[in-house]
Amino acid sequence: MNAAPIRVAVQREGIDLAAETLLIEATDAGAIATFTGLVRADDGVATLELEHYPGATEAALRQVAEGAVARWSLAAVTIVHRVGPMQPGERIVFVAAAAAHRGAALEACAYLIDRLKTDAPFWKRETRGDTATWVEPRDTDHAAAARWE
Amino acid sequence: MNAAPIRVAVQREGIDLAAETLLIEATDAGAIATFTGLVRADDGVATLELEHYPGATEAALRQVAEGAVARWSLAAVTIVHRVGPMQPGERIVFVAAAAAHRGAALEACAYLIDRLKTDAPFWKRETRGDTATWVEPRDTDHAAAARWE
Amino acid sequence: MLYFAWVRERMGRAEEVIDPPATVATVGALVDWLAARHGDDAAALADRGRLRAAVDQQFVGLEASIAGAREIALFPPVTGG
Amino acid sequence: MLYFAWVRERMGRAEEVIDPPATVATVGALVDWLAARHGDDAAALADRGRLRAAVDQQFVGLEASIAGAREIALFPPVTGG
Repeated sequence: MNAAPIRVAVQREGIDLAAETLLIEATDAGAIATFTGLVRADDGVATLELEHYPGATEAALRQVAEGAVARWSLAAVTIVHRVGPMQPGERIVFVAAAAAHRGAALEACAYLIDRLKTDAPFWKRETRGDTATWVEPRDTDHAAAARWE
Repeated sequence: MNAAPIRVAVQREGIDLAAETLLIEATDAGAIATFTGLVRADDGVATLELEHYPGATEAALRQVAEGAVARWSLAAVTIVHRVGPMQPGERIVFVAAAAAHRGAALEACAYLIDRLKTDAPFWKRETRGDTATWVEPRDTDHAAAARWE
Repeated sequence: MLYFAWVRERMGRAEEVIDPPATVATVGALVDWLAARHGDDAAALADRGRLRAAVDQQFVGLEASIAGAREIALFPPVTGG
Repeated sequence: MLYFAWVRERMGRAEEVIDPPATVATVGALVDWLAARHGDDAAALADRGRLRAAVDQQFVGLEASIAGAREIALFPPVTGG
């Protein structure tokens, strides 16, 4: 069960959903659940910049993926997170879980994104006009992560 | 809230994930959850054939999508279901929910696929060697659908 | 009438036009009437517990009325997705 | 030492090599020692409630030991995804 292939990537380039989909569909699972986070433009954000802790980030994402593989019977797990400057509409994060049955895929997908929000060393800075602001963590993220404990 | 665009399709041709992704990402939501069902090869199935009830199927899928839009604050909902003969590895169904926040997108996505399994007039016939068998419904599908009631 | 999946296969046809007497008021009564026409149809429709129905494309139980219905479908429990 | 996000900005540097005395045994004591070196650093590190730390890339609390640590990072609460 722990042999499920895990793919973790932290990258400056855009997330290639077609390529990620091909990889996760190649596992012969019957059910694939995915989550994609996009930069929202709705509150005047012109640029979002993501800083991270190289090395520690990849280890944290791998730990999140391994947590999912330990809890559910999964065929594959993917976590791809972008860093650097991004524009509204661009993909920040893509997670996917493949399984024989849809329950495991759907739950694991929710677990991956919930844990990632609190467990991985990323920091967001939003630029609106001339003002750059570091994004504060949200209590709801910690509540969402805690429900898996 | 009920203005969220709903896309429902029942088609014989393969499901174009790239095109579907473009459509759902064009809604400016921050969060997109998807589920893809694939034909599994694991128990010797050579061909899967999906029969449906034209007209009634599209109406049932639309009702499922509207059920999601009524329960969560969504930016868009997509349900694409394939019919006709399919090979292992091919996509049978793709559902997606777009929302401002990930909780709504993830829950709505699970709702869409759970309801679709019991509420839409599709029938699966599996061919193994020379033997074709109509697939029996699973109790777990009804349990999964019932949790949304 | 429309038939789907193994109901269609066992009936040997996907559709037919029928004209039941006015005394046939429900889906269940219609199934009885269809089955009484021919031994093959009786065998095809014997497993009532696994028959589902729609009247004018709305899913209904066997007790539902068919008064004024224009399209009635019989089929097995659905297995989509 | 590594600094990230607004800790990095306020410290005015992303990294530095330090050599604290052996009496500095925990992350919290290290933050005190860093802050005592310079008024600007004291201001940068003043908001202890919003400081998080990692020792050799493992997330830890301010009470954690730094004995034998080769890489210590200070940063705000994370906001990824």
